[in-house]
Amino acid sequence: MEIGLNHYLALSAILFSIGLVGVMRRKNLLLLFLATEILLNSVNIAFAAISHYYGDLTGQMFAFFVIAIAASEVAVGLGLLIVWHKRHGNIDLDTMSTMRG
Amino acid sequence: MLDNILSILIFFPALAAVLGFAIQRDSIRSYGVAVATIEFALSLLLWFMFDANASGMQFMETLPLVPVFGINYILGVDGISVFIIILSTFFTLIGIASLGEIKKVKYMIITLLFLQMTMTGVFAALDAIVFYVFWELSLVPMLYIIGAWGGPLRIYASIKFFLYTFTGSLVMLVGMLFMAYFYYQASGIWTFAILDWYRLVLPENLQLWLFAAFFVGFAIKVPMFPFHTWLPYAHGQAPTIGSVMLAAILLKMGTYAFVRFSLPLFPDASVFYMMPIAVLAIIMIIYTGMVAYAQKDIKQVVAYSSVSHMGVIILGTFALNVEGISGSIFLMLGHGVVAGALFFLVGVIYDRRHTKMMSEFGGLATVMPRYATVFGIMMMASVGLPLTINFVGEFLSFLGFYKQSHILTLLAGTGIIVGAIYMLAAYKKAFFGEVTNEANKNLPDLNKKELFALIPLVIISIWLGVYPKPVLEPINNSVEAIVQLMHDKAITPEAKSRIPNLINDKNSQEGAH
Amino acid sequence: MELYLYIALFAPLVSSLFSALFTATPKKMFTGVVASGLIISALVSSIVLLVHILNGGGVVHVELMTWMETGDLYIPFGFVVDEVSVTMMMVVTLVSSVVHVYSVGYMDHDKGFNRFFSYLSAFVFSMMVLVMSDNFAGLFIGWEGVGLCSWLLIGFWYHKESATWAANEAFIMNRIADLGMLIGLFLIYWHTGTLQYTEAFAAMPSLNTEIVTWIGIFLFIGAMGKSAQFPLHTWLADAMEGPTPVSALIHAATMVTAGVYLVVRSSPLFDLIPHVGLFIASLGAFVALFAASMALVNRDMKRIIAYSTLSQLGYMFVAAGLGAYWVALFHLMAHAFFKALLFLGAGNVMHAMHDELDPFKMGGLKKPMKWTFIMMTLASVALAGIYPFAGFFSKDLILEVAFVEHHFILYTVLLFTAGLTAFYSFRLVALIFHGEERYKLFGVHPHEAYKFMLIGMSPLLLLAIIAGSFKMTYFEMVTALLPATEYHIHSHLTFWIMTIGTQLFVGLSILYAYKKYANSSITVPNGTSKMENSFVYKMLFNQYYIPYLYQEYFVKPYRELSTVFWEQVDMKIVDASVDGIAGIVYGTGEKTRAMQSGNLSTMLKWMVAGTVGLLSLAVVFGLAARYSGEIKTILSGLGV
Amino acid sequence: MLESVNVSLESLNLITLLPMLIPVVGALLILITDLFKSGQDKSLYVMLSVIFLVVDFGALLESADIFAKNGTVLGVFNVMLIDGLAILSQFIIVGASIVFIPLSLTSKRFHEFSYPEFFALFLFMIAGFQFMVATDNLILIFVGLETASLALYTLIAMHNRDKSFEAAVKYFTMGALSAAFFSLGSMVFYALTGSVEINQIATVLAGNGYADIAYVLIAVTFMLGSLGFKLSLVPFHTWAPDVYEGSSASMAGYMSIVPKIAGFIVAMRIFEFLIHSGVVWLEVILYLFVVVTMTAANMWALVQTDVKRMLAYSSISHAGFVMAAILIGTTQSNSALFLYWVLFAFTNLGSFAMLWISRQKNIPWYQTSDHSYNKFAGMIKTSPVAAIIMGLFMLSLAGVPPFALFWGKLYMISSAVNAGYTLLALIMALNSAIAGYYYLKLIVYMFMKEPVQGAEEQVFTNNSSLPLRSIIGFAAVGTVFAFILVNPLVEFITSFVYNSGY
Repeated sequence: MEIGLNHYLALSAILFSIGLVGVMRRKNLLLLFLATEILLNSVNIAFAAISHYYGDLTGQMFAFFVIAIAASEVAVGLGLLIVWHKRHGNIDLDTMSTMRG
Repeated sequence: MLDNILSILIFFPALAAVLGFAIQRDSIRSYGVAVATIEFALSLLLWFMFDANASGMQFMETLPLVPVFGINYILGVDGISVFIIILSTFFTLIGIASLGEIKKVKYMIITLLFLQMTMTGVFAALDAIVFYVFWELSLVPMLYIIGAWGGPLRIYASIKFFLYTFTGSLVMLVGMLFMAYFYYQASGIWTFAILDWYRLVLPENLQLWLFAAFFVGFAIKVPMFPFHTWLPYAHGQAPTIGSVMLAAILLKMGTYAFVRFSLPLFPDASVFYMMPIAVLAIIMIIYTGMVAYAQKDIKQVVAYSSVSHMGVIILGTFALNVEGISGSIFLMLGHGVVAGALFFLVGVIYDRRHTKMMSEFGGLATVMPRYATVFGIMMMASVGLPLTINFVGEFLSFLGFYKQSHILTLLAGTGIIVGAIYMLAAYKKAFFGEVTNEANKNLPDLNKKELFALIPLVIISIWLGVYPKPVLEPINNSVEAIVQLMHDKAITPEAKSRIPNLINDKNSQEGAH
Repeated sequence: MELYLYIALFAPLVSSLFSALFTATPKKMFTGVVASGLIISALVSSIVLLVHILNGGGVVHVELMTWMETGDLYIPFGFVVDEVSVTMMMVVTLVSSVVHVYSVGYMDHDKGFNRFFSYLSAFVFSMMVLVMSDNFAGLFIGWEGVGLCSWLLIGFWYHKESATWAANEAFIMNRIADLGMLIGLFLIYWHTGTLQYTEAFAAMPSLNTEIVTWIGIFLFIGAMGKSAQFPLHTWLADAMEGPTPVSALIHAATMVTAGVYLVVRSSPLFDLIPHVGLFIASLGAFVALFAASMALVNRDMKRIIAYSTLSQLGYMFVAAGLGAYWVALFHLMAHAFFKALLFLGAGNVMHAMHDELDPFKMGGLKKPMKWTFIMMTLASVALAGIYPFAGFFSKDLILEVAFVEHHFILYTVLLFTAGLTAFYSFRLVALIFHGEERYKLFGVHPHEAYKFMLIGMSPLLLLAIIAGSFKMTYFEMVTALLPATEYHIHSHLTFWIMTIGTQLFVGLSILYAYKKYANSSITVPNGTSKMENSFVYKMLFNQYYIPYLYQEYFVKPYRELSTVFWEQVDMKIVDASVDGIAGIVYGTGEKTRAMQSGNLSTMLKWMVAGTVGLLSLAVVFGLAARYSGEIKTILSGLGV
Repeated sequence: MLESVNVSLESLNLITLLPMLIPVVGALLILITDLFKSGQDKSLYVMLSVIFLVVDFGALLESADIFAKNGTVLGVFNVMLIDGLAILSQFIIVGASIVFIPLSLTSKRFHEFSYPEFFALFLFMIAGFQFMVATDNLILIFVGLETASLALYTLIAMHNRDKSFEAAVKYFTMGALSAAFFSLGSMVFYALTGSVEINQIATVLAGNGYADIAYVLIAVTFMLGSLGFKLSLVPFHTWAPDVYEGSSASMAGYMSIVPKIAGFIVAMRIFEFLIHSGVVWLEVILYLFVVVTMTAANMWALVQTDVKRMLAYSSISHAGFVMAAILIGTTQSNSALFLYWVLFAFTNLGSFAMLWISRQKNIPWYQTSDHSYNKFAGMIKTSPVAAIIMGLFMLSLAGVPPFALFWGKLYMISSAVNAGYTLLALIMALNSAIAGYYYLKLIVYMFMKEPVQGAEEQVFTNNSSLPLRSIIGFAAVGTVFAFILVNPLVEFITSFVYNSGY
């Protein structure tokens, strides 16, 4: 069986769904960040595959930019996470609800 | 300078109000009276220069505002609006001059001057958007007056007043935008100028929708049944001066707008909706008249009586003939004077006793004979006794509507009975009988300041009842123009027959002679 | 002549305004004197005008200024002195002059002396406007004006609950009728294009009968209120709460006859609609009997006279309804004189008896009050219609009219009523002036009224006696304007039988009244006698329970309905629905704000849920689009 | 292997990059300045930022001039797209930034302003937004969006309170999810059309007659999710109130204006061609979004107890209102969007600045939060001028004429009317009425209630300084005299929007 575009896309979709579930279910901030990384990378797989399918570099360029942005996101995100941990001693989402209504 | 007299009338009080912030507290009353006197004098000058024989707009001013979108600052007065403007400046003057001892008097006077600006603006505006601007803006000073100087429920009352009217006006705004759009479609020009709109003949179904949209805005302002419930709260909570301005001028905006917008813009819709509106007007007259009878608070009696009288005005307006419309406009003035005076009078006793419950009074005629006399005169004017100002308006309004429907006029006419019932009952409770309440035994009679406010009102209400001509004639001329316009614009045969054709009538009469 | 017209019209106004200046000050004798003087000057002017008319000087017509002018409507302040209005002017100014003079004495001790004259003169002014106007609108001014003055004067003693209540009742009842009148005016205007008498009446014959009928009906409804015809009659008896001179002037001589005046004035109109006229006559006859019956048992001196007034008004309407306008007007005039006299006499008695009104508590007053006794007796004789007093000429004439016009039922009713009239009049006289001096039980020391009051009353006495002799002069004068129908019974025999029969019947009634009430065995009734417990007596005494019915079925329900409207409808439905809408908006916000839980997880879930929701909609739409190209039309059909 | 790339500088049209480069240079300069001499006063950085932004504004004027002469300009491998929308939105972005950044010059000291990084990030963020609007390439949009967002998260967090960290984390996490949605959406578009340029995508889709409508809808869905987050459409709005509350008032005000206009431009570019080609589904969905966002946000704003949070919800509602422009999609509505946003910028600048000057270090007992309503009770007594100005802003937000926002609403509702969206116009009007209540509530507190006992006198102007007062004065004048501005604005905006083909 040859691995075709649809397989990549399916993989991408599955990964994206896993990421979505992770985003919804995780209460730990760090794991939440991981889930968002999965989301972005699932898209990257699709971009690369489609790019290859079309024989066009645009998709891969997009994927590179996504990777770059994901990296900077992690930088900012971890920074926030560390500050939060410093002040509160935990990274639990449920403690983060002083503002509501 | 006199070419811009309307702009001066509008913005002079506003400017004076801004400058008023710099005045010391002790001098603010004199300042307010001075400004209001100048404003009143200017409005009298307006009357003096007004050409009573012309039917069209006078003192027109035009200034582009948002010309791309057809919004221009257009002002002008005709016989319909000029007197309401004078009435408003007059009430501002006597309102400020007779202001009792209240807290934050400086803010009150400044607010009243701003209110004056918006009132003049509404009645002088000949561009729908400019009209709307002043219309909405007038809510703000009133909101503040009720909310800051009112009774215990003042905040509820003021917010209700504001939101209710605001909601209605927004629907009206949508209607105005539609109107402009239809004009644009017909002519390719954006304009909000009312006089341009007058020339547009709309198909009947569009008229019906637009009429309804405008109606919501106007009806809430008037206020027509069943949109009237904000009024008792507003009056009940407002300080005396607030009620006076509200009843005397602000309510007239709604009925004025009917004459200025609804009738000439949508003649067919006016005919179509004539009967339903007349029914509402009759409900206003009778139902609110009865509700007024059930009141225990004398101010509420006057408040509900206002609604009842506004019903007569609406009825006259929708008579769609010269007699009825002239009458309704005259009644706007009449009711302004009379209701204003009655609210002043209620304020007088409230200042002394800090209650408005009729059960607290009784026998006031013995203690305060002058007060009782003035109240009695004004009550009789309110009841619509001939030779008082209200009779002329009521008589003409009913007379006009009788042409359209006998039965409905007969029903509406019961208003003169209902009106007598609640007014006389209230007067009896408050003024007749023995003085039973100790607190009433030594009440001082009217003082000079109060007489200053009331005597002119008494004089006006009798003078214009005996000799309404100087006012009625210009009104008549302008109304004739509007009725003729409506007749010419009307599409449906029913509208053509309901709205009289003045030119042909005159010709045929001359032919007959 | 115009000068006299203006004097007659405006002297009362000046008088009123002058007295009004002193309302807040203590009693000033000169207000009364000045007011009386001014009213007398109006009387003199009226006499001058009368002479002018009698000498064939022609109608005096002035137009003072425009009142209302809009559209096709034109109403001036126009005044006319013609044969009819001059008659009314005479009646009004004469009676009011007498009443003014009388009041100077009567109101002597009252705190509101000055105020009283102000009101009284204002009334005269309104009445003059009413009778002198040359158009319906001006008539309506006077019409409402007398209503106002009547309200002021009935409620003159405003500290009395009953007085203010009666004042309001009178005003409101009149308003009901005024509405009818107003509608009548509207009809006239829209069908003839004017409210001027001459032009409107000229246009009427060309109108279709149905419309004229409606005009007639509505105008008569107006007349019913002012002239207190059934069913709007209750206010008149209650109006006796006012000072007695007021009752004499307003509620006997002038204002209540305004309705008759209106019908007479509109004679060209009512001539066109004899069926309405017949109704008016029938109602008049009914009221004549109805009121007289209530007067039979009443125990309030003034109310008895008031019912008698009501009954006489019924007579006048019979005449007017049958087209004998001049007869109606003649009876109006004659009645004004003797009825005013009767009231003023009653006023003297009240003064003497310290405002006691129950004749059973009087008796034997003829000794201390000789002049009053004479005047009241003569006035009663006139009222009963004994020859040669005024009542004979005017009232018998009405009987003749009914007879000549072949309305025998009306005739019988009126004849019977004439007997009742004689009975209750002399029952009153007998109870007051004859028999035991029962007042002594109550410790009262009666005294005769001031001399000038009695002298003031004398012109009325004179006229009550001799007014009948002016009949022919009067007839010649008014028939210049009114239909000049003479009512002669063709057979001399019938005529004599009728006249003498009537006189005998009346005379017997008087004797019976004397026999029953002038003897010394009369005591103050205490509700135990057999007669007092009979059904008829009770019904009559309670005025056929009509005031009770009105109270129960109009006043109370009105009050209750008002309260329901306010508390239930206005507050709980109309207002509550407005607040309810606001409440729903606010409440929805309050309830759904929980969506913003502040928890990041929830927020993310909302975001995903939103996307998934959109996605599923997209899938549905996509599938639909694949299988049906129509989806666009369907969706756009939704009006999106 | 690769061919050598041959590009002439002419064709690159580097001038198109100039406006974005200026703030970048400015940011670098600030960082370099700090390298040489650290610990300088914040006023230096504020002024540097302002100078660069003013220069940026000048460059935009230049671009506007070019656009007016030559029409739309492409540059840098056709990635940059300088059309009317780009220019107008950049005017708003840069203009708003110029007036917002001096809000840092408070009389009280705040932690974040002592770092030059704050200002550098601020300028980077502006560059990011400028990129976002000045292109129709999804990649560049994505990059610009993320640049700006990441900078913004940091700026919020720099306020250095518990709540601001919480806000930053919330915003950040949801932003990450939104970024994922955006990239997924782009991916599907790319898969369908083989292009990431919006007009290219439009051409291809139109060419095959929307054969794969289901996939297009999936792409649109994710785009909506992402932009809905940025524009705070319900139910993607949940971050907004918390983030507004957690960040400083000046930053909150800024967030209510600038990021959203950038988002609107992107939404306009992506959605309008779809609506115009008759994707009814999108029309329905946008309709729903507009109505739900306006109404629901209004209802929530009604029940708030904190003014800033109320303003947050009100901003959501306003965004929903303006979203209607994209739904309607006529030249007039798109112009109305810009007009509305300019006027909204004035008013919101003013109202958030008012909150900002009343910021206290410690919250007194009678307040439940930084700006709870009863803090403003009786303000007319203690500081009448401030109360009146705040009242003006509230009236303007409520749409009471003749204040600024009324004209925006007028024009927007008129555009709905003219395009036949009668019901929508009515809903918009009625929502303005509902909104009236909560703006009035603040007015009621300020003008009609008595001050809380023991409240300190200067509470309302605690944080005021000359620059802040000047900005507020500027905003107030703009709000009151907006009617003078409206005509030139409408003319200018309409010509730009029309010439860009929208």
